[in-house]
Amino acid sequence: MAELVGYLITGVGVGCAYALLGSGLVVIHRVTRVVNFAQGGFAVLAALTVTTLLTAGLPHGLAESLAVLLATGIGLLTGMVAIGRPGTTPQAALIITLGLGVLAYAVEIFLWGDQPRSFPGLPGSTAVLGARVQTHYLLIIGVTAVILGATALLFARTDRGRALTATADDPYAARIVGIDVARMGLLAFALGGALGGLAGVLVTPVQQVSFDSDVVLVVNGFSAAILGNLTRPGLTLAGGLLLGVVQALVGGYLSTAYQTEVALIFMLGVLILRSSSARVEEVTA
Amino acid sequence: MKWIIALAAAAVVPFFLPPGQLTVYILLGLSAMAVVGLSLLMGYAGQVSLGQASFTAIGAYTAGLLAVHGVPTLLGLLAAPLVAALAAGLVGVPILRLRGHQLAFATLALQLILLSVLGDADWAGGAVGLQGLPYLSAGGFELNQDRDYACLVLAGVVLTTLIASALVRSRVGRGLRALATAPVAAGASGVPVGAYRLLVFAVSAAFAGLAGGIYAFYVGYLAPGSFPVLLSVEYVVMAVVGGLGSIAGALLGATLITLAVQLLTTLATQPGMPSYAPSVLSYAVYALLLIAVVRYVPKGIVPALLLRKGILATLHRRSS
Amino acid sequence: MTALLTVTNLSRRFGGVHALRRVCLDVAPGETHAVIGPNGAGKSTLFRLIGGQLTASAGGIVYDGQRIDRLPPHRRARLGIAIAFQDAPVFRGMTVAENAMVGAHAVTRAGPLAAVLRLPRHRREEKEIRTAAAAALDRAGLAAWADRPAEDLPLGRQRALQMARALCGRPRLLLLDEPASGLRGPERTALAGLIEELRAEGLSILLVEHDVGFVSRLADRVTVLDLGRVLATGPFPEIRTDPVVISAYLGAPA
Amino acid sequence: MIVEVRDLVVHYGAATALDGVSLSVGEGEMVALIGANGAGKTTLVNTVCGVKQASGGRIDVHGNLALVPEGRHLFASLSVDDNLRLGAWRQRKRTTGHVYDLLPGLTKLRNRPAGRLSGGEQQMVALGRALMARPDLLVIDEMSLGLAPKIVADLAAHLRDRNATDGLAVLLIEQNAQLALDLCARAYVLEAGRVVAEGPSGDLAGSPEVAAAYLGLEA
Repeated sequence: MAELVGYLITGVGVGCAYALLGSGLVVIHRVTRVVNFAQGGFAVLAALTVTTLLTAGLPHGLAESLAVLLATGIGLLTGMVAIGRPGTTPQAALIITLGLGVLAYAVEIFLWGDQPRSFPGLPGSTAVLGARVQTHYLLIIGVTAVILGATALLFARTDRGRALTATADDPYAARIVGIDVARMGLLAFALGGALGGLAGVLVTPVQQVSFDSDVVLVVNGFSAAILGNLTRPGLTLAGGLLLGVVQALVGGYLSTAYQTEVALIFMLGVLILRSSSARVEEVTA
Repeated sequence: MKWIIALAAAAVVPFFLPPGQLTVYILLGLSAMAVVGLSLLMGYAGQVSLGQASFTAIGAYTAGLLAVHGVPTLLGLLAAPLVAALAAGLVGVPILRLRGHQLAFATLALQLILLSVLGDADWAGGAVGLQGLPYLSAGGFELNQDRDYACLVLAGVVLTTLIASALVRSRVGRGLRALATAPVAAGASGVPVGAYRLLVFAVSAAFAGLAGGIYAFYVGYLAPGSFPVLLSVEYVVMAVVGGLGSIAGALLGATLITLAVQLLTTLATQPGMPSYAPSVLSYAVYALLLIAVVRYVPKGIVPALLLRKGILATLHRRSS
Repeated sequence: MTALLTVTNLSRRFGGVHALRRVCLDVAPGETHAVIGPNGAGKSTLFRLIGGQLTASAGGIVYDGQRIDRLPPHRRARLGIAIAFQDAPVFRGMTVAENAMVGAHAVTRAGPLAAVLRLPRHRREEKEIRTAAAAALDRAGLAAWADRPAEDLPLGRQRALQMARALCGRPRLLLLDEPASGLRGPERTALAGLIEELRAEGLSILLVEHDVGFVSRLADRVTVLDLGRVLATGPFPEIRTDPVVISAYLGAPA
Repeated sequence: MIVEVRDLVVHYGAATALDGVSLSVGEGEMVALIGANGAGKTTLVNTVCGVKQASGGRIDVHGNLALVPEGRHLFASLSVDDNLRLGAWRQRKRTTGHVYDLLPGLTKLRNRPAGRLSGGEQQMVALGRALMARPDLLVIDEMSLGLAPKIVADLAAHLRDRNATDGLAVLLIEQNAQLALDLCARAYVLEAGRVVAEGPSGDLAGSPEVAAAYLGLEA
């Protein structure tokens, strides 16, 4: 029992990170129709930045915040390169973000080398229902709840959030009412950068990162997001948690070797099921 | 005529290259085969594949495993593209229903799964891989020199190029080119859109599989780490830079990128350079070339050049 | 005479919206049948259901004695149904002649292997396709443009190219989706001339059109669609005096 | 004049969509623009509203302009109320009360997602969204498209009312020429990118140009 609870909590903790990353993908995709391959790179860049800032003597909290801020800026820059040129198709933009992801490799190896790195998170452990779990997992869960809640409020309760949704719904109509569609796209990229950076900062104390961790991170984030068809934040959260928990259970009871496959097969399954139900319309395909 | 000159040049080059450079020549040729296939797929089926290297891996492991079990190496080489095409045919049925980014992730996922399965599979040597593969031999002649493989690779590039261009210029190729830009109208004209997409996916996989088969015998050692996701990304960079759907573009893209990376590696391994310099420089080259081309020459280099030439020719005709 | 195409009780919903409701319609061999109605009446939906770009929610389509409503578009093309689309999607990156040649897909068979191995069959077919395309381009007045990239054609010529591509498949039933929209006087006259010629050759034509002058000149029978329903079917003189039709278009409360 | 368009030329790639169109709408005026499909009506609207670039001619706008686009183009996943608020995106004040007063039918729909409404309800919301911008001129593209005659009559009555009480100017783009000529005092007929007739609605009603653009009155 205690063992199960332990797996569940660590699974939810890691799942939260996937959900944050996936939410970043969702925000960007909803508004711009671009799937941002560099999303995992935001997480890695932020995490590695934290290691440097901590070494430089900055206190916890400040280091993490600055790293997330940096990721936000990187997100904005990514947006400017990917969609800044009018007429760039989502397909072309996807390839550009892929290129930016590789560019991040060069920067990361140059600055931090190619070895995995980590930094300490919230120390100690806490007893939950008889199970002892690292307190840091609870921090991840708490921060994710707050941040995703705030994001939901931004979209539901502010005019800027409504304008983001409006741009996603119908860019033509958004232009008619005077919404600057290009600016909304950049805003979405910045937001995506922040969410990705936060995911990296939160998860690194329990899962070390190296420059090429972004592939696994973005695939997990995408798997979470695809459950909600890359547009629905609630389902993305559910997808992330499901993925984290299943991976933790598989890792705990079967073998850690199968964890990646679980995420991937889950994603492929959802993708293919979705396509067969949604594609009835497009008989020509 | 241009093609004949290029071919003659490519055929003469191996006899003048020092052994170290010959390796570059061979790897370049192997990439070119896979990229010709990928360029067909991305250009004509309008699909982004981030898993092309998985078919190189399937081809390589097919050839390698057959050789380990005593099957004549030539048969193994023939089986490599066939098994890769078969695998593409099988996974293609469900995943080719996906579009754009979904297919990109699905192909990436398939490659990660394949690498992970290979890494755990004792029958494939696990993470250590397959070692001590024999050289390729045919009719009592063993290909045990780099130069032999250079010739073999050249033959492979010529073969894939010929197949690709014959396909593109045929009735089937017209159907493929049509469905790349207007699938609905193509379907209404009698083009079986789904079947053709599957065909081009299988053909592109076969090309990569053939490259993998040759690679297995040339290097004599295979591991999951020989076919990283980054290899797939590298193929995409080559295809996009050269120009999707252009065979000459695929060849040019592969050549340009390989040479650029080679040049930088040589530079980066000079004494005094830090140890990370080669990887940093090669990643930077991939990234910057890819971004620059997609942003400023979205059709790719070769189609852009042809277009320019076409415009100049038209102007010339008008002025005269 | 039995009809070439019979549409029975065809319905199509998009979400909760009924785009078509129990539409019945038939095209006799050699007939030119026009479907008219305002935008949003369901003309395009009907057209796509017959071509196979959409599947029906209910109802059936019989062509030449065979149920076709579950066949994919390319199979319908092989049976002799050709389409010229309204939004004129030409195949970019291909010449005008190549565009027309794609249309021959419906009546040719050489597969990839034949192409790669350059079998005689493939070469023979290529020759036939080339001849057919040249003839079709000639009819559509595009012979002079044959070697130009298709996307360089002005809009009216792109429309004509659609016709040439459709004719290359030697169809028995030609579906034309608003062929005259956006065309100017002379282009319009040329198009009408071509359609009349095809009718004289015995081709069955289903024409979706907005331009009434065009329809009155060409159509043997007219079906009027409004809000997804058939308001009336008959020869044009009957239709234009039908009070139901007039009232629906006038927009006055019925 | 609120809008004055002179010799407007617009291209789509190689195709010429508008070929020297001139048109004007004065304060408090209701003007119709009629023409068949593909005549260039929507291109004209998009160019006047700044969504599409012109390649020649000039457009002068004095005052506030709002568009009710063809096909409604609501923000489908947002509520009716949110749709209205975004109609005032350029304004500082985004309260929706006055629009509910003008279109009381919307009040009971205010929390429904716009994508779930019927065509007629959506057209009403699109009208409300445009009114949120407190425009001097309302441009309405294909108002009657796919709507039942009864609903079209309601919408027409609303417009007449806004025009009479607030002096709202209207540029109505319509395929249904009868409706457009009934509602507006003045009209332009567009054909293949050119204005082929213009004048008071009464004079135009029986003209061959209108008949050609309009089904049911075939000359």
